[in-house]
Amino acid sequence: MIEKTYMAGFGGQGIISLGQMWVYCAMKEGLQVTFFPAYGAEKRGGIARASVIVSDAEIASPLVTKAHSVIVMSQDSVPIAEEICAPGGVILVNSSLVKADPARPDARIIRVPCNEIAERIGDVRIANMVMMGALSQATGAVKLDHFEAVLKSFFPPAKHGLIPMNLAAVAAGRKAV
Amino acid sequence: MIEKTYMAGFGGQGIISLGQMWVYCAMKEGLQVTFFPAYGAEKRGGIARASVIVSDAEIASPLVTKAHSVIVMSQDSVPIAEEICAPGGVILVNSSLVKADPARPDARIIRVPCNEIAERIGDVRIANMVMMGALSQATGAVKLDHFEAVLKSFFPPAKHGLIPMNLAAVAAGRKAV
Amino acid sequence: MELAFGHPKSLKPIQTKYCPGCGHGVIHRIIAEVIDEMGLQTKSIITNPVGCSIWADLYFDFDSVQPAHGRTPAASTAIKRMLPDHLVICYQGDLAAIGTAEIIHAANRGEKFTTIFVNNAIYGMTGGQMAPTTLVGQYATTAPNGRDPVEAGMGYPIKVCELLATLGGTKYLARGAVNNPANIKKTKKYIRTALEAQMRGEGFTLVEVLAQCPTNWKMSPADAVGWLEQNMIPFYPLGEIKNTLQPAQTDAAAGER
Amino acid sequence: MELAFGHPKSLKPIQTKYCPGCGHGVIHRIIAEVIDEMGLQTKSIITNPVGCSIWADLYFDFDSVQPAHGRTPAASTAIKRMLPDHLVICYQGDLAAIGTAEIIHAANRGEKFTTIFVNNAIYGMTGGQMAPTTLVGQYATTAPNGRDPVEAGMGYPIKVCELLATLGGTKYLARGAVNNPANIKKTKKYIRTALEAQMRGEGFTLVEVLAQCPTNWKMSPADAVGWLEQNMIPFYPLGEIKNTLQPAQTDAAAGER
Amino acid sequence: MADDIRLMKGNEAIGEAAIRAGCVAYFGYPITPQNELTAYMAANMFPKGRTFIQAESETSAINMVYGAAATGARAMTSSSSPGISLKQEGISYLCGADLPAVIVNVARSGPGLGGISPSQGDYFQSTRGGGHGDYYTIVLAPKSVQESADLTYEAFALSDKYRIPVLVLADGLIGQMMEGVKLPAPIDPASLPKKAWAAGRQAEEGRAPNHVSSMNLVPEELEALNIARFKHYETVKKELCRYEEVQVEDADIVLVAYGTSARVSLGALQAARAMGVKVGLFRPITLWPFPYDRLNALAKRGKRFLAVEMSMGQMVEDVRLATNGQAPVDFYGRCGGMVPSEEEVLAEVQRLLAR
Amino acid sequence: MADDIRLMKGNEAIGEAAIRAGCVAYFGYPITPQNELTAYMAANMFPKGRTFIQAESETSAINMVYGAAATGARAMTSSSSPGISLKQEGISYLCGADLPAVIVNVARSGPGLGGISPSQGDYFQSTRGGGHGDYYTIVLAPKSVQESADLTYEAFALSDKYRIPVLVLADGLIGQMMEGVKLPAPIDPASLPKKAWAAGRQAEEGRAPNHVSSMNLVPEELEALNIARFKHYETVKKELCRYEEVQVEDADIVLVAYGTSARVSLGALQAARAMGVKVGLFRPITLWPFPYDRLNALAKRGKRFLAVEMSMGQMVEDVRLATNGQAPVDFYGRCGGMVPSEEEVLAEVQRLLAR
Amino acid sequence: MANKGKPVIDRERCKGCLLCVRACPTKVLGPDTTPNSWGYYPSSAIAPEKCIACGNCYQVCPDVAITVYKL
Amino acid sequence: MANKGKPVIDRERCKGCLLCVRACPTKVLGPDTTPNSWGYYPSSAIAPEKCIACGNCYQVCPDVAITVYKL
Ligand SMILES: Cc1ncc(C[n+]2csc(CCOP(=O)(O)OP(=O)(O)O)c2C)c(N)n1
Ligand SMILES: Cc1ncc(C[n+]2csc(CCOP(=O)(O)OP(=O)(O)O)c2C)c(N)n1
Ligand code: SF4
Ligand code: SF4
Ligand code: SF4
Ligand code: SF4
Ligand code: SF4
Ligand code: SF4
Ligand SMILES: [Mg+2]
Ligand SMILES: [Mg+2]
Repeated sequence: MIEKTYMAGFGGQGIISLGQMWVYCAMKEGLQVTFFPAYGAEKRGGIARASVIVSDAEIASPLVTKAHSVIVMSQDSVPIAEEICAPGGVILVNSSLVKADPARPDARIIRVPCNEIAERIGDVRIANMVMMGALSQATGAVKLDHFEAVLKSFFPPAKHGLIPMNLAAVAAGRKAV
Repeated sequence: MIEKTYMAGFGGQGIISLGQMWVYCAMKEGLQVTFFPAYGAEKRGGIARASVIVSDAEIASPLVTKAHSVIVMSQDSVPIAEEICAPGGVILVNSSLVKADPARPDARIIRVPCNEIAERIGDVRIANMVMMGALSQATGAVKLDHFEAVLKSFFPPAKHGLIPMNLAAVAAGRKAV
Repeated sequence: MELAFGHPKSLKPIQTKYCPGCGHGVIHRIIAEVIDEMGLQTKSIITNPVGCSIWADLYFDFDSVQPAHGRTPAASTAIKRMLPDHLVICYQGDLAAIGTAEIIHAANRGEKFTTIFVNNAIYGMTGGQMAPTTLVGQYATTAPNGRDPVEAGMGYPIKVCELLATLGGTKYLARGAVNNPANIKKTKKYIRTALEAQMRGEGFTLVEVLAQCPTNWKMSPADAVGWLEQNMIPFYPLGEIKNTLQPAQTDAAAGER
Repeated sequence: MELAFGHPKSLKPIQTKYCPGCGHGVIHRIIAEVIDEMGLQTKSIITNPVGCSIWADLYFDFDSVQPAHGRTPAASTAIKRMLPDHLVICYQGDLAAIGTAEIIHAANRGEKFTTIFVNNAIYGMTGGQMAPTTLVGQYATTAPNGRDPVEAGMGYPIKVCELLATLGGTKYLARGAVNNPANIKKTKKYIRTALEAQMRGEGFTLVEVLAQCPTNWKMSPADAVGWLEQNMIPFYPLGEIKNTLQPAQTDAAAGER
Repeated sequence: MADDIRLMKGNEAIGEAAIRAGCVAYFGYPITPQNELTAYMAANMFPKGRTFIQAESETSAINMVYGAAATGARAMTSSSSPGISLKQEGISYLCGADLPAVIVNVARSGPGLGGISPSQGDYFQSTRGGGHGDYYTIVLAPKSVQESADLTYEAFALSDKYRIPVLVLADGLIGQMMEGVKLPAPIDPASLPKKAWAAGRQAEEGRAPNHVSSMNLVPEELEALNIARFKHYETVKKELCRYEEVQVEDADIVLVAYGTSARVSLGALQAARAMGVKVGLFRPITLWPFPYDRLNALAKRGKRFLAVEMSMGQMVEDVRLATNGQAPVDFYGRCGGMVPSEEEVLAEVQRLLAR
Repeated sequence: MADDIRLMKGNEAIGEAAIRAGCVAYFGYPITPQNELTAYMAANMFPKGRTFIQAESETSAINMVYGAAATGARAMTSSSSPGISLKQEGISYLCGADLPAVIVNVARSGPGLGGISPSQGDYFQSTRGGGHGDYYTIVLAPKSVQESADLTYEAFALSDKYRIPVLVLADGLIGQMMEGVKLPAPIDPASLPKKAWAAGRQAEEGRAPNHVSSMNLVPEELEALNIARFKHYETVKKELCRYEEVQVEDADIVLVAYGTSARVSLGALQAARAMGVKVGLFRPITLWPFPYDRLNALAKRGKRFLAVEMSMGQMVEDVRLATNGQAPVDFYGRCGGMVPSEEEVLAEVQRLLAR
Repeated sequence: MANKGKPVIDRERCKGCLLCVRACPTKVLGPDTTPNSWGYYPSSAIAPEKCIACGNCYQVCPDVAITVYKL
Repeated sequence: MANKGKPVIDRERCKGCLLCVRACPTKVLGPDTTPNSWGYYPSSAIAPEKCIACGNCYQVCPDVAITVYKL
């Protein structure tokens, strides 16, 4: 099993933590992982992208150039998604912000209104976790069984109050697929 | 014609100007020349040496490793002279300071009491010019025809008064051979 | 409807890559205004340094040269020597660390370009490391418990104007800030004085400008400006630190515009 | 017959490669004497710089490290941090040019080694080029008509102690000379004060020593000492330029020995 | 068990590995894309009573390393390409004084200020001595976060053993990427053997003074020192040459690549093999000493080679020197911060094999 | 006539040639064995109204060159080995910004502080980019005082023509030695064509702003710039490769040497020929671009080669790359400031031929 | 003081730092409720009639996004 | 002041700079007439009886070539 995911959005959307959380959970599930982020040189705003791979064998190139799955968090990430998605891959679109879907008829396009769902749960900033739930559901590559444990080690104890909201986001994302 | 000369003494004996004057005159006589000095890293005292070549053809290595002629201005230069003199070469020894001659029975050894001669002419500092006269006489490589002209371009006008003494030194050196 | 305050000509009317609330923007604007007022747009050269203001050449609408990190004073030295009738602006954030030797010696030689030293107490572009001007106790990624001069041996914040003031070649050293309109106007006056002195060939001139870096200070822009006022200005006194320009002309330049 | 003045133990009794009358020799001797007096011969490390005193490791009879030209303050920083109980002496001629950033930042960090800055107003080893401390009008091979700060833009002689005095980390900065017995004794006292402060871990200490370079000044040793007295001492004031050492201990150290 | 595996950035793993290797002195200056390493050392050295200094410049940092190394301490600096250029004089000095030290280059695209994206454009500088004079440093090229940790850890031991500085040549991708990493066991710096040649502790050791220096103004002596050092290099070459091979035995074409481009090449190999195309991979781990002999042996067995680099072609010269005309050597490279894709490399392989 | 021939040190001849080439800006820092050059410029630039600055360091000097070059001025710096190491970042910047400039290295023995005697130990640094990133500079290697003047003079023109910095790689012997030299005709700097890309004089030229920079943070763009630069390098390789051959046609063994070691090799050749031994000499004048093709052609004609260097073996790698296994390549070198003698080289030739 | 003015904000250039809001003595300005195409919530003249054309907003704006007119 | 002393000069270490001669208050010292083996004309005690053991010569000697004894 190897799942190569390309994640694209803009700075501030939590693309980086999405990718990190994904591989962290994958690692806990005994998988090999690589995570390689790419930002613009601007400090604020600008693009945010990540090549993310989980696999049960040694991973060759950490760079995702043909993605089994693509996450599109913003409208301006659509072109890169169209380009990078492997034939028959899956494209998860944050339909809250992306109005025109990627033109890839061969791909499975899943629309998740991440911002709306996140706002409903209580904070638009967990839109990325909604998407992670959707990714897990759509690909099955990472089960996210250890998500709660990961969050506990990730957040300082003072912030453990945020954990339920994150779990809810993932669950909601799962359901949205 | 090629004449490779190795000049050795200690700092302050005018080895460098001896070599420079020699090649300057040679150049005026239409010869090709190279002059390569070597000093110790100390600013005062220490060794002073020069590889000096005059030739009527292009000169290959500017480094003299087998010398047709060797000038020995001080006692501690004797060993290098013994080593560097080509078989059948000529070694000119400043007998004012060198008491034990180089042990090179195959070489022509010429003893010139440069300091005494120079002091007699008026300044011990022209001992080097005495030696140059001797070198010219012994090798015939450079005739020193243009010596006066060279001195004129070398010295600022204020010092032209020193020229006769230098000419005398060369003449005396010539005679001492 | 009469235009009261509008975009200077020497600055391109485009979106910058600087963060919201970043101090560089105002400094760019006032430099451009002074150049417009002096009518020197096509006789100006800016050296944009390595730092967030690496982007300066995208914004200033005149020639530019981009030297190595910290070496803008060396490059500016040569540019001004080659083009003595040009206005040469050495725009810098990094001069108190890797550029220490370069700025001290350019100042000591009395090089006739003008340095605009943007002191935001942090390394902005590289993500918030300690700068030579980081305040004692201030957090930086390389001073994770705050700058500690004694125990951790991190050194004291360096007062660049005061350090340079001891050097013979320095003629005009001033420190402004971009925290509020009054200080911004004063800063602009310092810059104008410096640039005019440069064009008269008087000697080394430098204007240090205290500026906020909301991003790496991890504050909102408004909080950042407040922090600058409460912490930086008390430590880095504003004003003309050294002014040995020819008196007559200084007065003229000092007149309100 | 009682020995009144004799060769210090920490200096090897061998002929040096320095020129006749060179100032380095006396400075070597008084450093060695202080180390002897403090009983630290086998706990001392000297960094011999690139310059005529590159030979220092031949003469001082204890450990030494030879760093790159100008970088002795950086190397000394690390040596002292690694061996805080050792006496680390940063012997330098070159700190005001290529070493500017290194000395300023070591000073600003309050690094706890002692710098002995031999100011002979010239680059000795390389044959008489202008040093940052060359006096105005003084001849050098790279200032063939004398140092000219304004017309030729060669900069002004830099007063190292005064420049460093503005920095927070500096605790003791003094300037001595080796022109006559009285000044030599005073210089030795400064060095002793600095080295004792170092061993107490007080902060950055530096003693600048005005010294003659007869060879590159192209003078006899006696004339060189005279030139130093008439030209250097008036420009570079002797004395303790900055002393913020703990008062009690300073007093003790200042007592005549 | 996955439990002692940590998810870390390459930059952080290098820092932690250095600390575990007993590095007691880190001197650095910020530069992208290695800033996490400097920050990691800032956060973790001081609490352990070790030395962290944000130097005033890269030049100062390398000279601090020189000073610390001269006392026998395990010392380190890190930077990225332009900063490494500023260290060249210092590296030459370290080599001239036979001082151990670890230098990490998380390389970015050049020349000049260039960009901040990953590159392998510093290969020549690393393996041919960007500084002056005759010298080499050991150069280790990790391909993963795990290897970044392992090689950094080992770098200190190798450097001490051979008294040669070790350069860890990574790139921005390796520094920025996160992977799982199992960290090596911490070494107590106090437990490391004392170095007899180091400055300091003369009293305790009761020895004659030690002089750490790279100077010798007597050509005969300096030459003798250089020749001795190069003889020592021969030992290192014999003992240290390290590489990884993947399916070279039956390969029709062998990709030669290190670090990130080796990862990409491995992917291309796997894709090729899946298509029945016999591709092998030769990955030098030590860039100096470069595994000339093994490559030469492969060349003699009739292999052909494709060097894959994130540069305009630098390591390929070593491949040519190794194969010495006995096999065709081709080159495929991307530069300026571009990382080649598996697909591109595969396409290049197919192009070559079809020729 | 001998009358317009001047007796000069190599260092002085370089300085005078630079001035005659229209160099208007010299920035330097003292270092042996090139001090006469800095002193010459100090004495002769200012009276001509040109710029001489004794910079605070070599690093500053190269960045001053960068600034001056950015305005289109003919600018120059000089130093010796350790100082050249300090310039590596700046040289990489010059190349990244496509700025012309002349850099003179009167090389001494290394590594580290080493000694002050002549050496050819900076060949790798010079030809492989001691700085970071993919770039080359043109490298000219004079063998005599005359050629020092000629090549320095030409360096400015080449650098302007190709917008590539030119390194004049001499050594302490060439810098310190005196020979007769006929100096090239002075060029009035004001007569040189303006450079359209330079900063300054915007008003006069009535153009859009010029930006001199080596930065590009977009990998695709930076890659394109690098590829374009390397394409340009191919042109340079075609147009500029320069070498001298002496009696190679009938030679049984060809000495390959540049600069001082080529002079020594010529002496060995003459001695050998006098004994009836057929020795030839191949002297690269441009070290970059290196005359690979010609050497390769000679290799194919069955020559064998002996590279003679004042190093532990650096240029010999280029000879190996050129000959590509088609001819035996041997190496003879001295280092640490030692200059080989004709006798030694001859002995080595005889040893090889006897084998 | 009796000046009357009008601030014109370039919504696309504005990065919503709100330093102009802080600097305005008469509280003319406030954040807009809809983001611009960069995702920033720009400043807007919420009480334009209070503007005295002092230029403070112009002075502090890092993005030169404000033009002030005198009426 | 009433001290009596004796300067002992290491002829081989002395470089003949004569700074000691300049520094001696009682004119004990002067240049020797024969050079040492380095070619330098060393300092020598030409009026040894005048020595007051003040140590000035020792202090200024760059080559630590003088030892001073109290008699
Ligand atoms: C030789 C070198 N070292 C380090 C860097 C990395 N670097 C880029 S910008 C910068 C500092 C930026 O801070 P500052 O100059 O204060 O400007 P700011 O971004 O704060 O405006 C550094 C260290 C570099 N590009 N080159
Ligand atoms: C990087 C580098 N630049 C330049 C030099 C040449 N250099 C050697 S010593 C020296 C200056 C010596 O002067 P100073 O430090 O004043 O010491 P002094 O000889 O006067 O005692 C210089 C420039 C060098 N060795 N390394
Ligand atoms: S990081 Fe700081 S200095 Fe840089 S653009 Fe952002 S706010 Fe401005
Ligand atoms: S050159 Fe000057 S500093 Fe150097 S040893 Fe001679 S007198 Fe001393
Ligand atoms: S001009 Fe003055 S009053 Fe008007 S909006 Fe701006 S700050 Fe407010
Ligand atoms: S100050 Fe400028 S950028 Fe900031 S909110 Fe106001 S108009 Fe927008
Ligand atoms: S001790 Fe005093 S009196 Fe005696 S010789 Fe020396 S200087 Fe003269
Ligand atoms: S001072 Fe010392 S070296 Fe100089 S003459 Fe006197 S004894 Fe000799
Ligand atoms: Mg800053
Ligand atoms: Mg000096």
